[in-house]
Amino acid sequence: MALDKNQIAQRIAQELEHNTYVNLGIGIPTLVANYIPKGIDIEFQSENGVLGMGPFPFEGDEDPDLINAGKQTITTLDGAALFDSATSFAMIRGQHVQLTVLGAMEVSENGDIANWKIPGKMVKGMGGAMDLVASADNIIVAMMHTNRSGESKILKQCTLPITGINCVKKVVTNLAVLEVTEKGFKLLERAPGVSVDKIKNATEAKLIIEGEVPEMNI
Amino acid sequence: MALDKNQIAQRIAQELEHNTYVNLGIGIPTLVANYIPKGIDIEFQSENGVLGMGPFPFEGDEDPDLINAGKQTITTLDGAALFDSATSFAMIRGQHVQLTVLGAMEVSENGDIANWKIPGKMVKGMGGAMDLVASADNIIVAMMHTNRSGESKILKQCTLPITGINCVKKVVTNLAVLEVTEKGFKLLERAPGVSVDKIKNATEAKLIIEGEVPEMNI
Amino acid sequence: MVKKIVENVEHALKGVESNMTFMFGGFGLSGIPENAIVSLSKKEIFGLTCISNNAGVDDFGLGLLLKRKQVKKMISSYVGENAEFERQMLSGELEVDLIPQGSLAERCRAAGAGIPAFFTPAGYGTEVAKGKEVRKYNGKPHILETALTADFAFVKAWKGDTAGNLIFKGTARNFNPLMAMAGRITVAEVEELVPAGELDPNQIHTPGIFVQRIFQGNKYEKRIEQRTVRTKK
Amino acid sequence: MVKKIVENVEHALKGVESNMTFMFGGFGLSGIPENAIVSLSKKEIFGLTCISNNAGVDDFGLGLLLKRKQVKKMISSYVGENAEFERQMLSGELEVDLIPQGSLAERCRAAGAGIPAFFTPAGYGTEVAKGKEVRKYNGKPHILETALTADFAFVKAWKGDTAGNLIFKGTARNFNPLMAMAGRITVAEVEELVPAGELDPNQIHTPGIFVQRIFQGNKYEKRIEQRTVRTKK
Repeated sequence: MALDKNQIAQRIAQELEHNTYVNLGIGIPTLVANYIPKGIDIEFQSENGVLGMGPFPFEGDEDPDLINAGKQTITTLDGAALFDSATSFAMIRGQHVQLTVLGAMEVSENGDIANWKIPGKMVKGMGGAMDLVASADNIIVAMMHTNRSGESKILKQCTLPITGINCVKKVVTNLAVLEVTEKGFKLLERAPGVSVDKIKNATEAKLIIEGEVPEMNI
Repeated sequence: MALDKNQIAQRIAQELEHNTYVNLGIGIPTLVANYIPKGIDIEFQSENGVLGMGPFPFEGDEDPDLINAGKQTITTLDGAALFDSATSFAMIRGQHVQLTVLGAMEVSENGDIANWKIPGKMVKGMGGAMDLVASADNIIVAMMHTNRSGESKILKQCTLPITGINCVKKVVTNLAVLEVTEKGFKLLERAPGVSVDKIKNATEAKLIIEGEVPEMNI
Repeated sequence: MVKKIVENVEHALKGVESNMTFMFGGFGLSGIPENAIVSLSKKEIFGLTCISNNAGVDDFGLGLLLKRKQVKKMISSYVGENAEFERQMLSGELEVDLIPQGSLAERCRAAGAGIPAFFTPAGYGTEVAKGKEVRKYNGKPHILETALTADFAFVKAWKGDTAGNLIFKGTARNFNPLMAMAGRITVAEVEELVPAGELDPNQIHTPGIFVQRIFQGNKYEKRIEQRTVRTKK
Repeated sequence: MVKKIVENVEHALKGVESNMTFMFGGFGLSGIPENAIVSLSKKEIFGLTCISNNAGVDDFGLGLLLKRKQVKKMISSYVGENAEFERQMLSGELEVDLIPQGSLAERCRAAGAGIPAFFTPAGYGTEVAKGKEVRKYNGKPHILETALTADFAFVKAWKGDTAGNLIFKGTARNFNPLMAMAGRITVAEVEELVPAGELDPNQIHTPGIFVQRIFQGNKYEKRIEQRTVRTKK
C-alpha cells in the first residue's frame, strides 16, 4: 500500500535528530510536526521570524501577529524567540538550522530540486526555498513519487527551472525512501506491500538497489 | 588669543544642525556636547551601542553596563535606544549619523586624516575611526593647530599612516576654522586676536584666503 | 532628541511621487502598513516600483495599488494570492522581479548598513544567478547580490515613540526593521504612539535614527489569511 | 525545546584546546565573559588566537590570558590600556591584527549569517586595504572583507533561559550578539538564568539557536574603566 500524506510525514519524522532545529515547508512537511518521536527534542523555525513554533491556536486565540511561513495562525512554546527576516535567514544561511524538509515537483539524481516554477504557468515565486536549499546541511524532500499524470518526479535530470543544485540528501515519497548518493538514487526502503518493481516502474532515474530492500516501519 | 579646548568645542557646537544625529570622538569632541545651541535638537550616538546619550551620571549612579566609546560611564535621555555593534556601525556606514567630530594628528589639504598610528610607537588601534571617516557625509576635525614641538598638523600631505582619504570637511583648531575645498584649505575664521600671519606661519599647507577673514564668534 | 512625529498619514506621505520606488514591510498581510497603503491607493501616483515580500490580496494590502494600476514593477519573493496581480503579470502589464526571500531581507539590511554588495549561496545554479558574479568560498559557490534602496519605506510597528523608536509584535516584525533601515525616507505607522521616555531603551527593535516620520494609524484591520485552529479537547 | 544549560563553567569549556581561535564579547571591560576568561586563564592551553574588540587590562579580562602568554595572536580594533600587551607586542612575541571596529562587528555577523564576504568603505586608502579587492559602488571605493569565524565564542548576557535565549543590558550588549552568531560553539554566561518560558519571546536579543551552552556565572565584578560623574547641584 502506498503511503498517504500523513504517513509520508510520519516516516520523515523518524529522521528527526535529538536537540536540533528544523524548518518545515508548506504542505506535507508541515505534517511532520505531528509525529515527533518520544524523547526527541526539536525546535521548529519558521522563516518569517519565529523559533519554537507550537501547534495551531485554540479557536478564539488566533493572533494576526503570529503566523507561520504558510500564513497560518500559530502559537509559540516555552523558550520561543521572535526576530526579523534578516536574522531568520541568518539562521538558515549560517547553517544553524540543521534540517529542512520541503516539497518538490522534481528531484534529480545529483540532488537538484525544482519546486518553484512551471514555465507558462503563473509563477508564485520561490519564497524562502532558494535560501533554504542553498544553505541547510540536510535537506529531505517530501512528495508523491509521480505527478497527477503518473509521470515520475524522480529524474535523471530536472526538466523544470531548478531551485537549488546538489542539495537534496533524501527523498521520502508515497512509495519509497531514497538517498541521494554520489552515484545516484539509492533505494533504502519501500512502502509496506509495495514491490521494488513497482518503484522501479514509477522512477525515471536509475535506482541503486543493494540486497533486500526493507519495508518502511510505519 | 588662541582658543582652549573648551572654546574649540564651543566653536564646533555652532556647526550643529537641528534634528541631526552626531557622533563625538574621544577628547575635545566629547566637550562639544556641553555647548549645544538653544533650539537645536541633537541626538548623540556612541558606536559601542547607544543613541540618545545623556550627561555623566551623578555620583553613585554609575552603571558598568552603560558606557560610551571612551569607556566613560554615561546616562541615557528620553527616547534613547540601545543596540549591538553591528547595528551601531550600520547607522554609521549607512550614513544615518549626519555628523562626526573627531580628533586628529594630521589633516591634509585633500581632506585625508591621520589619527591612529605613529610608526615605531605603541599602536592602540583605529577603533571605530576608520568606519566613521569612511562613512559620514560631514566630518569635522577638532585639534590643536600644531603639535607639541610646534610643527603644523595642517599639511599638504599626511606623513603618518592615514585613517581615511578625502573625508574631512572642516577643521577647527585653537587658531582657526578651515574648510577643505577642492583647491585646498580655505581660511574661514581666525581665533579672536590671532592674526592671519600667525595662522599662516603655523600652517604647512597653503591657505586660501579671500578678503577679510573674520574672527570667530566665541 | 530628534522628533519624528507627524500629525497624520497625509503629512507622513508628503513628497511621494509617480515613478518612485517604495518598500513595504509585512509578510503576507501580517505587519503591513495598512494606513499608508490605503492613502497611497487614493493618490494620483503611478508607475511605482514596489519592493515587498508579497503582493497583498485582491482587496487588501498592496492589492489596492495593483487594482488601480499604480504599480509598474513588483520586487518580491512570493506573490501568490492575488487574481488581479496574476492577470497583470501574465498580460505583461506588470513587471515582476522575483528574488529569494533571504536575499531580499539581506539586501534591504545591506542598503541600510552601507554594505553595497555581499555574497550569498542562495540562488546559485538557478535563473536567479543569471548575470551575477560567482565566487567560491569554503568550496561552495556564492553569488554577489547588491543592496536594495527605496525613496520611501513604509513600515508598521506595534508601539512607537515620538523619537521614532519602534517595537514590533510577534511575527509582524518580519521585513519591517530591515526596510526601515533601507528607506531614504522611512515612514513608520504604529498601533500605539507614546511619548519618548516611555519605551525601555533596551527593548527597542528599530532605533529612531532609521525612521524619519512616525504617526499613529487610525485603525488596523489586521486580516488573517489562513485562520487555522485546533479544537479544545 | 533544545536544552542548552550546562552545570558550570567547566562543563561549558569542554573541548577547548591549544591553538584554537576564540571570540570574546565585550567593549572595554563592559559585557565581557568574566567567568569563562578566568577559567581559561587557569587551563594549560596556549597558542590561542583571540578575536575581541579590546584586550582587557593587565589584571582583568583578556589581560589574564596575556599575562600567562596563552595568546599567540590578537584580532582587535583597539588595544589601549594594557602594559603587558604592549610589551609582548613591541617585542614581537604577540601577533596583532588591527581591524576597523565596524568591520570587526560586521565580519562576525557575516560569519553567523552565512555571508562569506561583503564590501565596506571602511579602511579604503589605508593600510587596512592592503591586498584587498577594491570596487566602486555609487562612485565610492569599497573594499572586500571576509567573514570571521571561531572555534568557540564566549559571550556574556544579563539574562538567559535554558533554551539559550539571551537578553543583554545597556551597552554591555556590544559585540556579544554578533560573536554568538559566529562561534562554532557559542558559550553564553549570564547573570541570571531562568527556565524557558519566563522571558518574553518578543524581547530576546539573541535567539537560543545561536547558543550551544549556557550557564549562570558565579559572580560578576563588572569593573568600570573610566568612572566619570557629575556633581549634584
